[in-house]
Amino acid sequence: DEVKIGFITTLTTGAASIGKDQENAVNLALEHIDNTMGGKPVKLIMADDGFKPEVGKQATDKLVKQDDVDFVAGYIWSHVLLASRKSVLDADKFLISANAGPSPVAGKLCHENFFSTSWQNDQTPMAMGETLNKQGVKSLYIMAPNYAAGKDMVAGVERTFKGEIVGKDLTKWGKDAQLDFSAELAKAKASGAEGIFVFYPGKAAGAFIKQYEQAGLRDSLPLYTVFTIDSLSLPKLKEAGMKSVLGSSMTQFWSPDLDVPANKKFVADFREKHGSYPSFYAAQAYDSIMLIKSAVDAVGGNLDDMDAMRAAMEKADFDSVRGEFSYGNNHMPIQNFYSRKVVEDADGNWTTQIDQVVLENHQDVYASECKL
Amino acid sequence: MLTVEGLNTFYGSSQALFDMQLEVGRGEVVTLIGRNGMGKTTTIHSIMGIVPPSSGRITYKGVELIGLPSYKIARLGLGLVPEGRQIFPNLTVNENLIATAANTFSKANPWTRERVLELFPALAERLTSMGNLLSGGEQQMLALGRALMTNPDLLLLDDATEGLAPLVRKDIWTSLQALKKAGLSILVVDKNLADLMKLADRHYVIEKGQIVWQGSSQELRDNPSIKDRYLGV
Amino acid sequence: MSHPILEVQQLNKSFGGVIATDNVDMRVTQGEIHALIGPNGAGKTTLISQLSGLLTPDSGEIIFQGKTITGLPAYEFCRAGLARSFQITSVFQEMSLLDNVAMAVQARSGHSFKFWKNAKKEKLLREPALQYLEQVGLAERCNWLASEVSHGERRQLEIAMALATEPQMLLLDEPMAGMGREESAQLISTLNGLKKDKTLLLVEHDMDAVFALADTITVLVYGRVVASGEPDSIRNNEQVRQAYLGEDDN
Amino acid sequence: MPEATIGKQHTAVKWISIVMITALAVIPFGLYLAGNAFWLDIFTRLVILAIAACGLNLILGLGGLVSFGHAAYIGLGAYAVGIPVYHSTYGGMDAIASYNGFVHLGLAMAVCALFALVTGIISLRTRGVNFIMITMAFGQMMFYAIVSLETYGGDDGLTIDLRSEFPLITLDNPVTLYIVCYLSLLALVFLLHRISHSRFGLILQGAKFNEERMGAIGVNCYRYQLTAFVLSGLICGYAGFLLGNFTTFISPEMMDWTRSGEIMFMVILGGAAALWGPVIGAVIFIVLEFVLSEITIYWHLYFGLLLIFSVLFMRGGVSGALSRWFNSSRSSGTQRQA
Amino acid sequence: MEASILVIQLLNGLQLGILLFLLSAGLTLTFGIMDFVNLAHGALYMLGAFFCATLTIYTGSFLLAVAVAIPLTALAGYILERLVVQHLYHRDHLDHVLATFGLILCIDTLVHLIWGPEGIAIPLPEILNTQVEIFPGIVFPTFRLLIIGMGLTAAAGLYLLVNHTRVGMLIRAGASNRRMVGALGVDISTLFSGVFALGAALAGLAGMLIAPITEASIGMGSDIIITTFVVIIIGGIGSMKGAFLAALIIGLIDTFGRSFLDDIFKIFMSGEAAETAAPAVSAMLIYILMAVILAFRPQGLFPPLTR
Ligand SMILES: Nc1ncnc2c1ncn2[C@@H]1O[C@H](COP(=O)(O)OP(=O)(O)OP(=O)(O)O)[C@@H](O)[C@H]1O
Ligand SMILES: Nc1ncnc2c1ncn2[C@@H]1O[C@H](COP(=O)(O)OP(=O)(O)OP(=O)(O)O)[C@@H](O)[C@H]1O
Ligand SMILES: [Mg+2]
Ligand SMILES: [Mg+2]
Repeated sequence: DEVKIGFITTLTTGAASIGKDQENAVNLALEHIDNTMGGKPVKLIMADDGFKPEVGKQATDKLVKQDDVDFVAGYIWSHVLLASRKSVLDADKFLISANAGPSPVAGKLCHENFFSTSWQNDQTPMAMGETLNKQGVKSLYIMAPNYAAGKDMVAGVERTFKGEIVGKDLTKWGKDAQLDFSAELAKAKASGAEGIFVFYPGKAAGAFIKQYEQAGLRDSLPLYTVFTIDSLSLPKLKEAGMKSVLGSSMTQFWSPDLDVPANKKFVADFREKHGSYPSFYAAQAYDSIMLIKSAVDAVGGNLDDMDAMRAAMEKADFDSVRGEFSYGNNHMPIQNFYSRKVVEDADGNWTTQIDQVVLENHQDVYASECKL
Repeated sequence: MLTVEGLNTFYGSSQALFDMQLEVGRGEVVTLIGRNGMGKTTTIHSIMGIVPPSSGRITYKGVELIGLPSYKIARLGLGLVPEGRQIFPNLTVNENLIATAANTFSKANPWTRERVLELFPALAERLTSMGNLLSGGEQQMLALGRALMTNPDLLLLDDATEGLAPLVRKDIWTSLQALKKAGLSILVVDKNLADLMKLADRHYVIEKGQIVWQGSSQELRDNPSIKDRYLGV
Repeated sequence: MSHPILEVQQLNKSFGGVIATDNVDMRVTQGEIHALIGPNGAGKTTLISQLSGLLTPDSGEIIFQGKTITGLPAYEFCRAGLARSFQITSVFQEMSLLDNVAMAVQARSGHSFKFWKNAKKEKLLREPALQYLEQVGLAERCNWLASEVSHGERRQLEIAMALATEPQMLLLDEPMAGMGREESAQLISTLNGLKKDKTLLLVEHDMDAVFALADTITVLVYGRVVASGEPDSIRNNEQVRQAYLGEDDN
Repeated sequence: MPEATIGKQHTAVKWISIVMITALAVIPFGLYLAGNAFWLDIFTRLVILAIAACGLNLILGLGGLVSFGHAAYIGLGAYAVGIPVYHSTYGGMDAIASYNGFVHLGLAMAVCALFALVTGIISLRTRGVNFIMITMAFGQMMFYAIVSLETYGGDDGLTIDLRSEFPLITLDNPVTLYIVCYLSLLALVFLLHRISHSRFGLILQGAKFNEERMGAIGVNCYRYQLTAFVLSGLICGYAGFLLGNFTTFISPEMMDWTRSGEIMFMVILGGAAALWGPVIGAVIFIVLEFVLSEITIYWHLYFGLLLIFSVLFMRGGVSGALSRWFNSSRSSGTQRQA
Repeated sequence: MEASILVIQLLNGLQLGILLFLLSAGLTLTFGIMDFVNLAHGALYMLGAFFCATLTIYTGSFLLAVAVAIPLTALAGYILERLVVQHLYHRDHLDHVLATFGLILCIDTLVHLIWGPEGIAIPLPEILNTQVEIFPGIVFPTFRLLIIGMGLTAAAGLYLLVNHTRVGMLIRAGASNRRMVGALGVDISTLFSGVFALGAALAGLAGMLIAPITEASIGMGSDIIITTFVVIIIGGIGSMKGAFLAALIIGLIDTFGRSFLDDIFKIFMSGEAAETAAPAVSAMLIYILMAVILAFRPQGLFPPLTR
């Protein structure tokens, strides 16, 4: 008799580095808890979504129907989460998002068995809007990929940023995504903005930063990002000598240098094991295991007692790497958001450092649409 | 020069050639005649290595041809004018002529583009046309010219006068006569018996994949029953 | 009782600099065999292609059975009763000989928006098809694939397909080319037999065949009609002898 | 002797049909009854994709028209379920808001027919690779058009909260759904069988082999090809309708060109020349994909190698190889007598 | 101000076009001329990028890396040709598609196994990592100028090779009738292997030039392959000139669409609507372009004189 956890992430395609980071974090978390929850051994089943909603859904179906897991966690991508959520929830299992936070699951599609250890998409860019206000930026150029999350990010910044938006480009995304931004950068430069805000996840990040550097915009057009520069991309950027990211600003709910005991242990052990800083994806994945453990511990391993487990999770009563936080009615975290800067650490590695808190105990705006 | 012995060739499981034999001597003009579908083209394709024979021997200047890829066979000095012209549609006339041109044996008076155009003045006016835009007859001339430009020792003509105007056909027989004088060997498949008899030294009559008769022009002329039985003349 | 079934007026066609059809006027009388000869590249195939709708003339008129059909798509020419064979064999290589001809029969028999009935078992298609194959001497081989028969046999198939569309007029582009002597002879007699109810326009370099068959001969040189008339007058026409036939015999 | 070949192909086809019909009926239910519910899902998906592949094969196999945009029809069919359901759940667009399956099906057919007609009229002007690419272009346009529909989730996709409702049957039951898909496939294959031997089918094949010749015997191929194109779009739209009801989640992703590619691969892998080819292809494709991906996350390597080997050593796809095998094992006997 | 951005966008469009041309040039050789539908062309582009990235990091010099990586990619192409492609020339296009799709899967996975999933960024030498002022007020990244230069050189070389050398004629001849070329004494299979390797080298070169701008990453080939096909279809299959012009047209239209479409749309619709419509349309732009061109010229813009 064991606690079965299915974890869906991306293990193939170019996005597999994210999946790998999450997998490492999950394994570290299991190691930290001696692979037991509520006195029972944990059985972890990792599954690949291939970066495609249909594949993700099929993998989820298999976890639910064939492997009969108790919890399904993971999900990097919004569309994979949205495609799979019904399968999990209809089967009366817990679903824990370790990254994706599209607005429907926080609002009208919220569900009692759904929890998030990450954030709602809009929150991070809203924090960025505040950061820009605090830094006195008056005019801004915006670039993001033209898809749901990209538009969410843009909407988030626009919601809080008080200055003028002098230009905006939504670039092609998907299979034949645009990775050459020369035309947009030329426009941005000509626009005379005081800063540029971008959201480019995955491999587009490296591409953007390089072209930003090659276009020589570091001094004239300071860079503000969300979900673009992280511990996965920084080592590569360093290798390629992209010095222009040093000093650029971003926002996040967490940072490797966050001064919380659980985080210190997580980051130190992760670095020791894998030689690099964990990414925020890893942090969220680590927390998702801890959240599950808090629930299973609370019922002493009696996995049939869904209500008690749910109640336990709603308390968010575990040592999160982000420190104290609580759950809103929609089971999305209410937490702090920080502004961070890219710096070089003592050993010469590039990492991020917390600047200040920009949003305190922030709750997403969709919570009110949730009927829970 | 060319000896074919005991050749058997199949298309899938159906046999097209049965124990085929023939010989072409140096400087000789030999014909292969027979009705439609009797295996003339198959014989020529077997020699050129285009259709692999299943058994038999083909030797050319002492070299065994069976098993060699066709480009190696061609380089030994065999020049093919294929049935149905098969010129390169996406090359101009000029390119069709020079693309595969060669003079492997460094002949003294090699065929050049100029000589070919002299033989077929009609082509000279079409040098920059794409091959597939030529008229049927022009294509046929081009196919002949193309083969000559590889400067072969043995020319294989498979219905090379198909679709040519009488006048041009006559010119071709004349120039073949000249080529023969110059020492070229020729194996020719054609239906114009009268012309063939003037040009050729020996004839092979093929029926259902087998040689059923062979002999000189005179013997053929004297043997109306052969003509009647196998050639429908 | 002879009136023209096909009339060509002032037809012109050029490709870039090449004038392939140069102001051609021609009349083909109902029921005759009309031969079209001329040196290679004279524009015979080009003319046939215009008469069968595969090429559109630059200017001029094609009048068939009193109707102007210039500019219509190829299939309309065929529907009007003009069928052609191709100089460079054009058949359905992947189909059996019988299916090839049956296809032509089917095309003749009206529209084919029939989705259910098995056409390969339709007697209405099979039987006539077999007959046409017999006519050209291919009946024995009716189940062979077109790609598996010899070049000459494919030429015969070409004719059978043209016949199967039951045209009033047949345009034959070098039907004898590639055929053996016996086959040619057989074709000559077939064509002679058709003469009763079909009009034929025949392009051919085989002068034996031309003089054996033709009622009228038109000679084309460089796209232009240089002579037209009875076989004998053509045979003796000095210009034709020089440009085409060659000086001496036939 | 070629006469005999045709006869033998018939036996091969017959055997393959029988094997396929029974396998598709027995295996999933067997596994389902053995408590392996997930395999029923796999087979449902497989049968739906087989329907789409058969639809594509109507123009690809018979007509030689390789469409690279057929995923668009699957997507349209699925959205024809998703959008009415969305509106009847959340309001708006009263004209189409409905849970009724007939409305969904009708909408799917109408939209697919229209899209096929409009794009077919233009695409059929081209041939060969240009046809492949222009159909793909139209598919991609539809893809980006759906992506930009934010109401329906954009690229995040749309959850279908309730399946199409029909009198008497409920698609919510996975077994019922499978039976519906299975019977649809059988009916479709039979229909295609008839079409391929009909006059219409012969014309399509003639146009594939030699279009110029068709014109010269008096056939206007364009009309027939356009009809086939629309029919094929309808079949894929129907597959989309089923797929929407099966996955209950739809996204533009399912209309992407790679999806069109996958359907095409199923057809080629199974063999475009044979009636059951696309079905065999779909079975192999889906089952291999599932089994291999269970074994290793690097399954693409083995999958790729299998594809390459199948092309190199099995001409005409699996069905081609099978019927050749049938032929040779039969004809070695007859050869001796001859 | 307005004029200078126009000039810069022109240069950007030109550079994108040239890069597309390098990719499509290789494809024109293998697909347009040899008539082999090579979906794996993109995989060779990716291999080029990865070879170059590794070598740059290993040798410390980008240019040296390119010099070594080009023959290396050609070799990879040659091996593929010998192992797989060679056996498929006489098959129909669908077989090509399926087999080369298999190749893509294999190569992508092998790259994943060898280099890991995250991709590699290529550092550029200082001189290339700068900007030049071409005209007063018009500053352009040096490296992108280099791309334009390389592309034009390759274009000229290829044009000469294909249209004015015997090798070019033989490739074209071999594509239309392999058997006949063989029967006329030319070793066509060696020739084709060589051409395939050349096509691979060109694809690889494109990958090496793009990698410092984006990065070497898995799947970069499949992302670009469709655009590449669009280029050669618009240009007219088999025409080097067509590929070149179509690449430039697409590069320019794409760049200008991205830069100015929203402003144009704002003239006749609300700002809000323009903001959603412009990116959607600019994403579809090349497909719309292709559909329109094919609707009016089914053979593409500059089809070679025969089909
Ligand atoms: N590709 C093929 N597949 C199967 N059978 C073939 C093939 N090519 C030729 N044949 C058969 O082989 C026999 C000989 O054909 P071949 O082409 O050699 O005849 P031929 O003497 O050249 O006739 P023709 O004068 O008509 O050109 C014929 O019966 C033909 O049906
Ligand atoms: N599509 C085309 N483009 C350019 N030139 C062409 C085209 N078609 C034919 N020609 C040229 O037009 C002329 C007439 O060609 P056509 O095929 O009509 O000749 P023909 O009289 O049938 O000759 P043959 O007896 O050799 O078959 C030729 O010189 C040919 O090169
Ligand atoms: Mg022959
Ligand atoms: Mg002609």
